[in-house]
Amino acid sequence: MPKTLVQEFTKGLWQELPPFRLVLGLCPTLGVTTSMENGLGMGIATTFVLFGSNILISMLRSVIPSKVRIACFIIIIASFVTIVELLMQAYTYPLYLKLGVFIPLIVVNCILLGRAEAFACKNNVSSSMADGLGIGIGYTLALGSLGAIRELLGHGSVTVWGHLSYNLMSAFPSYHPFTFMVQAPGAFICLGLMLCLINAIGD
Amino acid sequence: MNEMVKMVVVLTVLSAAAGGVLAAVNKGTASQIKDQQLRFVKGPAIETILAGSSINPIENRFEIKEGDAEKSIFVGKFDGKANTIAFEEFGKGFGGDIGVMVGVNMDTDKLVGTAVTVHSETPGMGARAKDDPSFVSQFKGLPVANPVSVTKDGGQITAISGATITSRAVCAAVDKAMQAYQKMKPELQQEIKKVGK
Amino acid sequence: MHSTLKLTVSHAPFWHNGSSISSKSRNILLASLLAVIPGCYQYGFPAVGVVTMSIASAILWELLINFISRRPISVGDGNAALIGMMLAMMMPATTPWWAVVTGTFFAVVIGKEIFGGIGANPFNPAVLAMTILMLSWGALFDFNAALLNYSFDFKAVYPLVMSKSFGASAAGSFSLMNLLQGKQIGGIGSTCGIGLILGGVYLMIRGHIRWEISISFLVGIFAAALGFNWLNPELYAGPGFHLLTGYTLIGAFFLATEDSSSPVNFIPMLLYGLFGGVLTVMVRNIGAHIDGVLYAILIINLVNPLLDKIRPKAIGKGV
Amino acid sequence: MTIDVDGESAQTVDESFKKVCQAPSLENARDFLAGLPGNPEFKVFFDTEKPVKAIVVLGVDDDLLSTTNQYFVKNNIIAVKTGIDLLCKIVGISSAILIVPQHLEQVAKSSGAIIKTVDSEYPSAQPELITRHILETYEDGQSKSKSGIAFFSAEAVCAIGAAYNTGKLPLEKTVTFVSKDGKKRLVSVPIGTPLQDILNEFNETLNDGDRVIYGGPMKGISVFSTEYPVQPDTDIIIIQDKGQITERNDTACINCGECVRVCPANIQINLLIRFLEAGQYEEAADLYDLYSCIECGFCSYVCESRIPIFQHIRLAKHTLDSMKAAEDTNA
Repeated sequence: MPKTLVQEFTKGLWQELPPFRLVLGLCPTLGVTTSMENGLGMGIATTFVLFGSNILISMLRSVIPSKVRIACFIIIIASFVTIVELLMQAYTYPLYLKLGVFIPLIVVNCILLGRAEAFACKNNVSSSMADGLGIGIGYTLALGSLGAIRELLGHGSVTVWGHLSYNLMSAFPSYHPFTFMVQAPGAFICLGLMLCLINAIGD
Repeated sequence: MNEMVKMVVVLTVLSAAAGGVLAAVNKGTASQIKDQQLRFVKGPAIETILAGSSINPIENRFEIKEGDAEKSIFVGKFDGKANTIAFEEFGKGFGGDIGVMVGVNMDTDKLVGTAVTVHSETPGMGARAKDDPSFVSQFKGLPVANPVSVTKDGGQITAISGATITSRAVCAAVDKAMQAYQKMKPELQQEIKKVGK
Repeated sequence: MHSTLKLTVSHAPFWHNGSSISSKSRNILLASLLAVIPGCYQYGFPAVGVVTMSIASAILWELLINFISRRPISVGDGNAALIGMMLAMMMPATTPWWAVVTGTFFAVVIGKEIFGGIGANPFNPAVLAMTILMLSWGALFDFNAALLNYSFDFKAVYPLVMSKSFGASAAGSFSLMNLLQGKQIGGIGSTCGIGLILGGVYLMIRGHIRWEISISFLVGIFAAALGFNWLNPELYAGPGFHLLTGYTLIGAFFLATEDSSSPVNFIPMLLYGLFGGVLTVMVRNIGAHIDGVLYAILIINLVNPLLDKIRPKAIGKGV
Repeated sequence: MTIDVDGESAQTVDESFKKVCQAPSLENARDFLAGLPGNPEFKVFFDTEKPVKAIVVLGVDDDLLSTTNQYFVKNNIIAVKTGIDLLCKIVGISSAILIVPQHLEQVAKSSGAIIKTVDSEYPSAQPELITRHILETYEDGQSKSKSGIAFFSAEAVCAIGAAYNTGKLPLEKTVTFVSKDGKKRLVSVPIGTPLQDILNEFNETLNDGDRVIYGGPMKGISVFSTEYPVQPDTDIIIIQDKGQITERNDTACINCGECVRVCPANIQINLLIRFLEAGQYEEAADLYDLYSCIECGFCSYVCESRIPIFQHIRLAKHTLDSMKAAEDTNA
């Protein structure tokens, strides 16, 4: 049953929410979500790459020979990642410094290759576009929320691009920041608990 | 056979196209990236050294060839006179190169300040060179003619406790900067006039 | 008459030696009291508060997770209470209530129940929780700062901090007799050497903890401390000091011996304890942390499955 | 003590058997003697793949409380000797090995068989352990019937001897009866006697929830009715009061390791049980030595979590065997 464009878009927001439902792309999910800002930045960068690569791969799907399709996907994805990296260096340098090695690592993010292989090379341009955008936004939201939870518990406050901050200490003055949450093992535990919660909610 | 040819052609074209696009993007963003790097990596150091400058030192910079390397010179303007410059030198630290931004007043030939830009020293030990201003502030006001060194080597700089290697590296970087400054001085005076206008 | 008689039908064997999880938990709790009661006497009412809070919250967390995961209520086996007790034994008496509750959450929920409940935890839950707490709120668990408001008739400095900062001479200023009697500051149930040793010996005799692990852990600490001391007697304190300070004794008798995260065969048990003891002294002497027991136990917990590969061949298998 | 149930001699004379007594052979032993007290097995002699190399007579008992075989060695060594000689003759093996506990070594010497002693502690009298530790010929983790050794209990040997010498098939089974108060009595009852008759004899009354065990406390089976008859291999009958029964449950293994330390077969039961509980029997057999188990029941006896490990193992073996049988018929 063919899905509508809206369905292709919205499936990435819940049914196929990348880190929680597909359990893909966990390396950056664990690595960069020390703050909400980092999570969102990484998510947006991935969304851009996913959106671009999905469109291009979908456009070229009749041209690409199936034997070398992975190589072609990698070339396309890597190009977009490099573009994002350069753009981030040029316009959001502090974020680029924080995300560091995880930006070039978008190339090996399973979500990108996964979507290319499972979706873009089999569907037309418009639905690939909707798919890439939906999955990307879902990924951004997931990373953002994970980052927000970890930052809130670990620092006691959430800061996004210098403002729009919420301070837990203002509501609970005696709150002591739970620094474990912004450390690496905290990422695993937080992600695990969120997975647990999302599975409990179900479809 | 046909498929083989197709594979080769597609891959080649795709790679070439990707290369072309990337080259274009790279070219388009190069100056902006350089700008950003200077602002965010060296910016804080320059700002502490040239605090109170009436012009933006990063925008008002020029390049000078010193030996093989090209140096970026940042210019600060105080009391209407563009007489202070800052540039970066490197010293060998415990965990690799330490970048030190050195500011010199060209009228008095004295250091106006130093600040560490990049380093990979041990947190809590050598990293204090950057975090703790009391160490770098010792350089302020020293004349460029005299070489600097830590007290252990008979100099005038008190080393950071527990981080002699880092302290020596910073001193070496400042020393290098002083020598380079003396060598470059005529050229600098030429260039700085343009900025002063 | 015959037709209405209902006999019990079950499977072999029809005898049992009478051991059970709850009796084991009860015995370990009883043995731990030997160390906790002197601690409570020393630190007064706040210590009693921390212990009761810790045990109660551990039981409540387990009840809650039983309820959420729709599994049979398992607090009856006493394991949750035991975890709460172990955690409280390591904490200073001034630990605030929320830190205790967070600690028991990490011990019972993250440390044990998430892996499938009793017997499935790869790490000792109490050690895991304590490590997380110490990583997060170092200031609360810095014994010197935490116990500042107490006045004792002995030197109120955490011995391991002294040896770390000022070397063996500072460690020598503590008399081993005082350390053994619990005249040192530290966790509620981890300072009274006599109590811990008596409790440990009782448990070893009753077979509730494995003597192989406890003894080899202590031997490991002794040997490693002796080695360091021999290398540089001015910098590194002697074996007696290491055996009686920090979490050494509670670690050897109560923490490293936790069933689920320790090996079961003879040689692996010895290696496990030995490795833990040596690691402890290495962390204390050349590592960045003040006490190495918790990290050492977590690491040996990790190594445990590997160690359990060393095992006798089953009969009929190969030569 | 003898329980005479029918009021007349239970020993029947079988005419056709009387005829073959003149020429005892393996074939007629198989045909006539399978149901003798002590349950002698003659099938092993007809396995062409694994020729029988030795006959082992067990003068020991493989479960706790049971004393049947020791009783025969101690009190009737002549009958044992007669039986062994006869058995050796029909099988064509020069001499048998008699396994006895240490305290019966002197008595056993008069039997003329090769004497080997075992520890009197449980479970060293298990046939598998005897093959491994005493005879040192254990092979490939196979069960006893495939190892080329024929096992007979002392009681069975006596019965075989008696059968050929008298021409009558003996039916008296020697059983240790353990009442609720723990009193042990050695009785001789005809095979097939229902439990109720024995109970009546000893004035033992059963209530709801009590347990009757045929076989020893470690390896027996519990029965559901007082009509259950005495079997050829019922060495012991135990009556347990409701209050003596330890509860079993299905809490998870807590990895205390008691089972591993008592296991005579060196099986890593703490690992094995995790697979058995999950029903992964093939992995258990391939990786965790399921078939090394000699079924002594010690692991369940010491289990702190009170897991029915022994039952899990029996179930696993049974399931695997029936799967294999199904495959064989399909193939």
